[in-house]
Amino acid sequence: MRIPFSKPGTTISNKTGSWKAFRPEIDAKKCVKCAICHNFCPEGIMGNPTKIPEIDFEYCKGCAICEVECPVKAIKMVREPLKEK
Amino acid sequence: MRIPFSKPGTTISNKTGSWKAFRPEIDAKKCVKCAICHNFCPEGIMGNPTKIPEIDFEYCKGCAICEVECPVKAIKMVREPLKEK
Amino acid sequence: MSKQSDLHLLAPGHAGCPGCAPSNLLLQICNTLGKDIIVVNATGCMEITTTQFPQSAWRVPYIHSLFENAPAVASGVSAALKAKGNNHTTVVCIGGDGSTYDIGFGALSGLFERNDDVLFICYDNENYANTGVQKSSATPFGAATTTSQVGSKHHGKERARKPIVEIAAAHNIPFAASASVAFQADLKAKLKKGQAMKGARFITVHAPCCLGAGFDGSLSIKLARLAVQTRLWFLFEIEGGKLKLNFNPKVEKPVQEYLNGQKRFAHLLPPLFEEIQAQANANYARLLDWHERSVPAQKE
Amino acid sequence: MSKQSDLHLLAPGHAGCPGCAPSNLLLQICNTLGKDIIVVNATGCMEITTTQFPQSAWRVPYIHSLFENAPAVASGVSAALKAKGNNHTTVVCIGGDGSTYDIGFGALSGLFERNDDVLFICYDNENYANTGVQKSSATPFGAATTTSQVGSKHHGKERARKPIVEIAAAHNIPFAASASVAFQADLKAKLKKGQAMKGARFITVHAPCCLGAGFDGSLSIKLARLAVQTRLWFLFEIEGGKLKLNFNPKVEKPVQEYLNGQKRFAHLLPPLFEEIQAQANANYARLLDWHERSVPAQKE
Amino acid sequence: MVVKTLNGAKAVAEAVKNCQPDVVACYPITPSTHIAEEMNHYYANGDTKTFIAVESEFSAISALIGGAATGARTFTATSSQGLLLMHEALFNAAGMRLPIVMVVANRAVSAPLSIWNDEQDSMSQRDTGWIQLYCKNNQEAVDSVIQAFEIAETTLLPVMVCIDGHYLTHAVGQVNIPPQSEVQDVLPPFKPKIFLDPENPLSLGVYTNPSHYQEFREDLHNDLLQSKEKIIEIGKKFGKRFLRTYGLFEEYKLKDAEFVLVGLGSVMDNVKATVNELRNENQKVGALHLRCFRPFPSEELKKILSGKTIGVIERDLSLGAQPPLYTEIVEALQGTNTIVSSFFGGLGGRNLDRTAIKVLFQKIKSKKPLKEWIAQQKGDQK
Amino acid sequence: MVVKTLNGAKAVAEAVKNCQPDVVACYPITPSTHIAEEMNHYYANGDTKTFIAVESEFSAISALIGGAATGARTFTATSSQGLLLMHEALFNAAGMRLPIVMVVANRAVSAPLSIWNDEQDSMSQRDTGWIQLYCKNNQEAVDSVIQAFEIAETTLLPVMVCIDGHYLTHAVGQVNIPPQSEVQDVLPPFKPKIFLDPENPLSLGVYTNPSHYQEFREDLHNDLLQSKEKIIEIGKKFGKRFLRTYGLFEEYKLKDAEFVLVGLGSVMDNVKATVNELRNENQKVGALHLRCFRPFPSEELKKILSGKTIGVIERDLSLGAQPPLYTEIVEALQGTNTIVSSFFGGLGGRNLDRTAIKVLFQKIKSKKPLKEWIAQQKGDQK
Amino acid sequence: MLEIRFHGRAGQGIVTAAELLAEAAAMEGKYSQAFPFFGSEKRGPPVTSYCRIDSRPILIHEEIEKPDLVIVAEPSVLAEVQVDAGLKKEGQLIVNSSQPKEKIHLNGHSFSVVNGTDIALKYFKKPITNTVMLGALCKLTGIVKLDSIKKAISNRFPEKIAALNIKAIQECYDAIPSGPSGGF
Amino acid sequence: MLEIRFHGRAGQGIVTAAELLAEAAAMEGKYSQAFPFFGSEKRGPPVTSYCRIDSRPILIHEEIEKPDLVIVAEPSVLAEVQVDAGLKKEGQLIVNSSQPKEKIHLNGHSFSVVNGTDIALKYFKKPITNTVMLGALCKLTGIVKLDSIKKAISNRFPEKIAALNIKAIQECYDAIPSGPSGGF
Ligand SMILES: Cc1ncc(C[n+]2csc(CCOP(=O)(O)OP(=O)(O)O)c2C)c(N)n1
Ligand SMILES: Cc1ncc(C[n+]2csc(CCOP(=O)(O)OP(=O)(O)O)c2C)c(N)n1
Ligand code: SF4
Ligand code: SF4
Ligand code: SF4
Ligand code: SF4
Ligand code: SF4
Ligand code: SF4
Ligand SMILES: [Mg+2]
Ligand SMILES: [Mg+2]
Repeated sequence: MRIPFSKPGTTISNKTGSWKAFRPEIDAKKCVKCAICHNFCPEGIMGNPTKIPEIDFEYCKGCAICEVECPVKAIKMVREPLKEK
Repeated sequence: MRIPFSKPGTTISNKTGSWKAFRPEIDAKKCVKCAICHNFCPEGIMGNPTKIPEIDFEYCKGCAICEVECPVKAIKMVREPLKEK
Repeated sequence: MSKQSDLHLLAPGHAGCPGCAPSNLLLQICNTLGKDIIVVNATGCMEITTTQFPQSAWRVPYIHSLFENAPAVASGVSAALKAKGNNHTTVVCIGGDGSTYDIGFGALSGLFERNDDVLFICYDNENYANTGVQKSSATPFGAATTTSQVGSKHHGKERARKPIVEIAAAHNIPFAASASVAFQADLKAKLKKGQAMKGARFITVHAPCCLGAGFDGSLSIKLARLAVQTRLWFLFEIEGGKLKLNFNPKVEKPVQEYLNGQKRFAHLLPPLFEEIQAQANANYARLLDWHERSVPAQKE
Repeated sequence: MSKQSDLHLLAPGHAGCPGCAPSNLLLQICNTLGKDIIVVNATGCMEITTTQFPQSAWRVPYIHSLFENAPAVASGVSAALKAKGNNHTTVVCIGGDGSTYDIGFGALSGLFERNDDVLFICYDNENYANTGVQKSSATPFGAATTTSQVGSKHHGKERARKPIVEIAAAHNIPFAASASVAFQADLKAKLKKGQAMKGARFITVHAPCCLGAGFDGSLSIKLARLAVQTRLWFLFEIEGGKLKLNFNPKVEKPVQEYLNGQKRFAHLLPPLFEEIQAQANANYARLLDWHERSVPAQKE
Repeated sequence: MVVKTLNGAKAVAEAVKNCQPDVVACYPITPSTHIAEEMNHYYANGDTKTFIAVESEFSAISALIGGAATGARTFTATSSQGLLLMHEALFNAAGMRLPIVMVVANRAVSAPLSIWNDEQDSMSQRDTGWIQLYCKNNQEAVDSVIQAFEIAETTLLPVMVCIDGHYLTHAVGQVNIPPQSEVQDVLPPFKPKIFLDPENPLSLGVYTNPSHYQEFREDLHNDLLQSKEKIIEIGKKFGKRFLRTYGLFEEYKLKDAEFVLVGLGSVMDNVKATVNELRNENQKVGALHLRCFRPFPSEELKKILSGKTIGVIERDLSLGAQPPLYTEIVEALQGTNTIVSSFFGGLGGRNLDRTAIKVLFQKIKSKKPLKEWIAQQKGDQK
Repeated sequence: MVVKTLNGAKAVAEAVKNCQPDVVACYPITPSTHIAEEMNHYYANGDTKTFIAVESEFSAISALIGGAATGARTFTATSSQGLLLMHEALFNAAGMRLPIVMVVANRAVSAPLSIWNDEQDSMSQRDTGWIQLYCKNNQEAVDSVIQAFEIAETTLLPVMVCIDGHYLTHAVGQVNIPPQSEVQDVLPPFKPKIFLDPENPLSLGVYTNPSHYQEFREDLHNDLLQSKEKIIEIGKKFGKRFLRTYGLFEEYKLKDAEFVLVGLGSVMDNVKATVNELRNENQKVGALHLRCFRPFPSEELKKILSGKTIGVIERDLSLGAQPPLYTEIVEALQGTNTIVSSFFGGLGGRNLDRTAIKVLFQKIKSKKPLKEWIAQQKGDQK
Repeated sequence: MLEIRFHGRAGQGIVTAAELLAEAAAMEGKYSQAFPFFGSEKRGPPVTSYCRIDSRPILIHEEIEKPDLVIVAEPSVLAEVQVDAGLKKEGQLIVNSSQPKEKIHLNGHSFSVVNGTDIALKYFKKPITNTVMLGALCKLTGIVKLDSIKKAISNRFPEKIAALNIKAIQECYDAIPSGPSGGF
Repeated sequence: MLEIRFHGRAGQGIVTAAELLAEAAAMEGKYSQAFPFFGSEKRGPPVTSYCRIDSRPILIHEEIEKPDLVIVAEPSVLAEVQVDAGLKKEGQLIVNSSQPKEKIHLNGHSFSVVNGTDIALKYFKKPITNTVMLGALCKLTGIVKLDSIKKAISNRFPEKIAALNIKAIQECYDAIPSGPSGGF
């Protein structure tokens, strides 16, 4: 008896971080820990919102919302290094 | 090829006048030709609205709306004479 | 057109109950709108009583498809007329309250949104009459129907009527109005006005159902009138966000005068009368306020 | 809950586009409402991107049935909880604008009418994104989509957006509100408020779709903010007929600032900009007026 | 057990009430309406917990999808247009493995509109993955609906209990209705393992790509076929407790019968009555009432029908093709050299009485396979 | 005639545009969406007269009911859930004898949700009274949709043109699309006698009591069966003009074939390719593509298939029973001692390639009637 | 098996009459069946209902084409409906009418005439004769006992309405001089 | 029949690339077929598309399992997808990468490396390499002529965009030293 359901939170096995061509780089000195980037990231992967963002690059899709939204321009998108086999 | 449609106005073959147990009787002297009864009759069978009602009893269901609505009480419902075979 | 039975665009011999107000409404609609119309009708009493094969009471072109799709059928009729270059025929869509407020509301809302060229008329008899008197969203607060029964735990309909005209108007359609079968001049004016306009026009017409409400058919028109007088139904129209109250029931007439004669309200006790009176007055106040706010912009 | 990927009630690894604002909205919803919820979701981007077998991004109980029936499914969930004596779990129904404004609107209107205990949230991305960007009733005036194409005869969507909040409020539900993914405090407050209430509560949240509107994903939040600032989206709530404008875009910011970056508006010529500006200003005036009329009765 | 004199709609509703469904959502449509009304009656008096007066049948079935997914026992009733309107959601409910119980009061489908009985409505739902039980009379309706809850809840398949509109729903007669206290003896509470629960979050109703979809369909198909066993088991258990035993079908004077009419629904009571009359004339006739049309018991039917001369009688059709019950019986009996005739009609309330049935028995005696509309009956023309 | 390289959706839309429908109402659903989009494109450029962007498929088909009843040529396209949602209205449209043309881009049905191809969606509409034409490839889709308008409008029956989603709709290739000027040569204008017209008022969509309903169903059924002639006639006429002739089915190396796969839709092109390969190995294999599934051409099939060894291949099933195409073929061939096997699968986008088809040819050589799911293909698992 | 057909007008409770009879019969230990044959009609047109009574369980679900007894609860339907259609040769009719028996032409069948309408009008202010005619049926046929009908009425209706009906049928019962005319 | 598979990421125009190739082939009088294999994906995840080219009409509707040629339009998919799966022994790959050939491990198949991303970024400001890679395909395989691809692009895109794309593919074409490596 096969019931079509999925277990919670199991998308974490999709490493959607591979999608990105650019990745956000944070200038820790500039960051004022406002949590704005944390809150607007569509992936929810920037760590503890009271701290400087610690991005989980396994899932970061490189959308650059964090770069655009950071009020102090502490985030810059840089070309993603190629991981080829 | 049978298409499910009916021809217009063909319900006139249903003599719904047989439904009534009471029929409206009009006191021509009282009638002020206000057309109120004409307009409220659910069957639309009271003739020329500028004239004293001429009810088509073949269709009058005896609902007595005309009696209730007549402003001068020119209409009275009376027991329908029995038409048995 | 000399015989009485030939006088109207809706023939007698239909199967409406003696004293059926919706049947009378159909006559008023046809006579006001004239021959150059196409009627689209949803399943319901007015469909079943007028078009039992091989007969029909209608003397205008008429189509019935299903219970919930009349507005969409009407959109299609309207589009077909447009494609044929016909810009004179009025597409009139007629549904009961069950079809209009409930099962067909999704399609109606779609019609409104597209602003398709259809004059929609709801005959609001406040219940699913055709299937034997179940509650619809138009059934008034407190009324007993077979699906809002009175028992030891529940006592008739527990929600107020769905405010369909306001909802329609909130869609920003050109014309949304409420009328009553008892107020013929007002109704006729609204029908004519609606016919003259383009786009999606909506009129809901209170037309009591003697069978559904449990009163003698002779009282149908009288009760329709009383509903308006007791503020349980209002005559108004909304255009461009402006509301006009076409009849102002200034004097508070107790709601009991309307409720008392009807079996569906027979279980009501005084506290509920008061509740209903309060609702009536609040609705009146709300609409009057809207009316007054709208006045400066109104032509009359 | 230490790893970044474990932080939220919605896991990463879902298939939303880079920069998808609706995806961010889901996070905001889950985090604000907490664990004791049941999510009912209509077919659409947020369904397909989060629950591809054998995976799911959701860490709260979740059900998807069809595109058009989510409100009714939610009514059933709510009734089941009631039957089981559970009076703490919040039933949250989430639909896209296509589901909410269009195909599911009949069911939603039914839910409103019954005042079933459901918090309904629309993620309003202004198009049928999941099927590749067709018009919905939420698509703004002028926007090109694949079913409101720009050609020699027609030029994008020809009707204004369906005024869904006003329509919802006209149903007399306890709470109807409009929010934006860019205004988080306001959104959070509305979610919390809605969660604390009983009955049918409705919130529609503007959450731009970079793919559908044709702009870079990095700009999703910025454009959401601009929509509010240019009066093309409003933050407000309606309770008991009273409207509160939660953010007052006093200064007229030209609509172009919002429209210019988006491919769907690329065909627009100056007269249409003016038309859109006029619509924006009229909407602003209308809502502000309602707000001001409502003020005396408002707590704050 | 209490014998009552009441109509089928009321009898069924009382039985359902005695099963204590958690979520009931109904929309009126003739001839199922009285069931909805009775459910509202129980609700108004606090005898059931919920009654969602939905705005359409689509929402009725959808609410039950939500209810069942939340672990609730669920019920609705509908007919004809209402059932057709549910079509998409019927597939969905089965695919999601939600044990909803629905009574279908069978009625013709539009156009043209008719409120009268035939079985086009439920027969045209035969692909949707629902178990379908057909009842000959109101006693079977009451008993089947009680069994349906357990069948559904143990197989995680939705069950449609089909009863002929008007002929059964509107017919008053004597029915034994097991009271709630006795229903409890046979019907265990519904305790699903997979349901919407904040304590144990799961995601139901997922999307599948080509590598997964078919396996779900295979399982659903196989589980449906497997459910025959449960249907038999529960029918037996019911019989032990209430002395009325049910299975996949009922054989009536079949063993030694040469000529057999096979069908489903209330007409089969008429067929049984006809068999009685013809047996009095020493004719070797018999009947088979197919209670369980889905899953379709091919092998079982093959076993008992092979070699006899069969007439299939049905109140439905597949427009532009052979009627469904007949076609499936032919398939089941292929290779057995059994002669099978098809008789279809009785649509839209047309009477199928003993006189008509006798004609059919007469016809199959020719031992030629016939395919015929059942001829118009005298007295049909109202 | 212009050969273009484009996908099936666009090809079909262009063909439809060339037929100049008066009323088009569409709702998006993968994989039919591109057809709707193209129709909108033509509308945006003034090449067609209307495009109703309805709020649901139920309203799409309903708008066409209104349009066709007003004497307009009507068109829509849909798939899967959208088609299921139309179910009630499909019955209605056929019963009202409205010549609507609809393209179904076939796709699996939910639950679980899948956007991929199979034919469960349209096969489960087989009772609704619609003519159903299935297309092997995009050329057939284009040609069939043009013919569909005349078939519909002369028989007053709605026509569903079924094309496999993705496999056809999304596949780019070479297609001959008769331009509007040439379409006019074969497609006469639609001039119905019965339609909504203030000059000649009639009431359509009436209620019938038991003395009238069945006659309408009988006529509809018979007219559907009769429509085979029109389908053949129009297919021939088309062939005369465009050199591609169509009928109820296509026989492929059938005459001398001993082993034949019967099926419908795009898989039959693969079967033909396989037949070519096996014929090279001197195997006596053949194929029959059933273009016209409704009306079902029983007698015609019996004539040409009797005595051969048949495998029926289908991308659908009737849950809890035997699959529909197979079952109907068995019925058609009963009494002929033809061995018929059933192979079903390819659901939800599962590939059915020549390798898989060779296996089926291999299997039927055993001359035993088999009933099997088509085994999983290598490479299926994405 | 006894088969009884009722004629009346929609809205007059003709279906209820058949059901009450079936319930009364069941109370007396018999098997019974009652069902309507009418459809979309609301109020007004002629309608029919049926009742079967037997000492053995009733298997069939068929219309009654050859009734043993016909009750005509509404005089005006006589002009519209052939009320004796299919009536068995030895079958009977009970007709509600204010006319004398001579004026009623139902050739070939024995029938009784009861002026039910007057009694109904007296008690209900409306010509609703459904229950009244059951009083006549009891007296004229003895198919069921008057008490059983009364009990069935009490079970079904709210107290006040039941009481009124019981008075009305008693009056009708008493107004008929002779006892069962036999045959049932 | 030639069977070609394209790899890339959803949103990068991989389907368009296959279609343009099919159109170009058709312009040269061949028969062709192009189709996608992707579904609910929006932007980002790896996707695949297919193209068949033949001198005879193409009958089959099957996925391509044994391609003759594989185009990898997006370097990062190499880490996620086995791009040479099913590739015929004598089959080839054309891979977009900024890495030198040595760093790319595609054992057992001959492949060429093209730095398409840089060209794409130059012209489109985004790493959308779908058309660029067609330039490489023309140069390296000669399956179709560069002109045919250009014509297909002109037919499909608005003028400006077409012009930009044509420039880009020309640059890519020119950047590749050798002509067709043969075999096609
Ligand atoms: C899909 C569907 N559901 C239910 C019905 C049964 N039905 C027919 S008419 C009707 C009620 C109509 O109510 P309303 O629209 O208020 O019209 P009225 O009968 O009051 O005139 C119902 C429930 C139907 N025909 N189709
Ligand atoms: C009955 C039905 N019709 C159409 C579809 C196809 N469909 C799936 S999602 C969708 C669009 C969803 O739009 P919206 O609700 O705005 O959500 P979004 O995709 O924008 O997230 C459509 C048309 C469907 N699944 N079911
Ligand atoms: S680039 Fe986008 S996904 Fe990555 S951390 Fe920033 S906001 Fe999140
Ligand atoms: S938005 Fe900028 S400043 Fe604020 S937390 Fe993020 S990186 Fe730091
Ligand atoms: S009694 Fe009723 S039907 Fe007769 S004329 Fe008066 S209003 Fe009309
Ligand atoms: S309502 Fe009275 S006064 Fe007026 S026309 Fe009728 S009968 Fe005469
Ligand atoms: S039931 Fe009501 S609406 Fe229907 S015909 Fe009778 S009075 Fe009119
Ligand atoms: S298409 Fe739009 S809504 Fe859908 S995932 Fe992408 S950005 Fe989000
Ligand atoms: Mg109503
Ligand atoms: Mg959307």
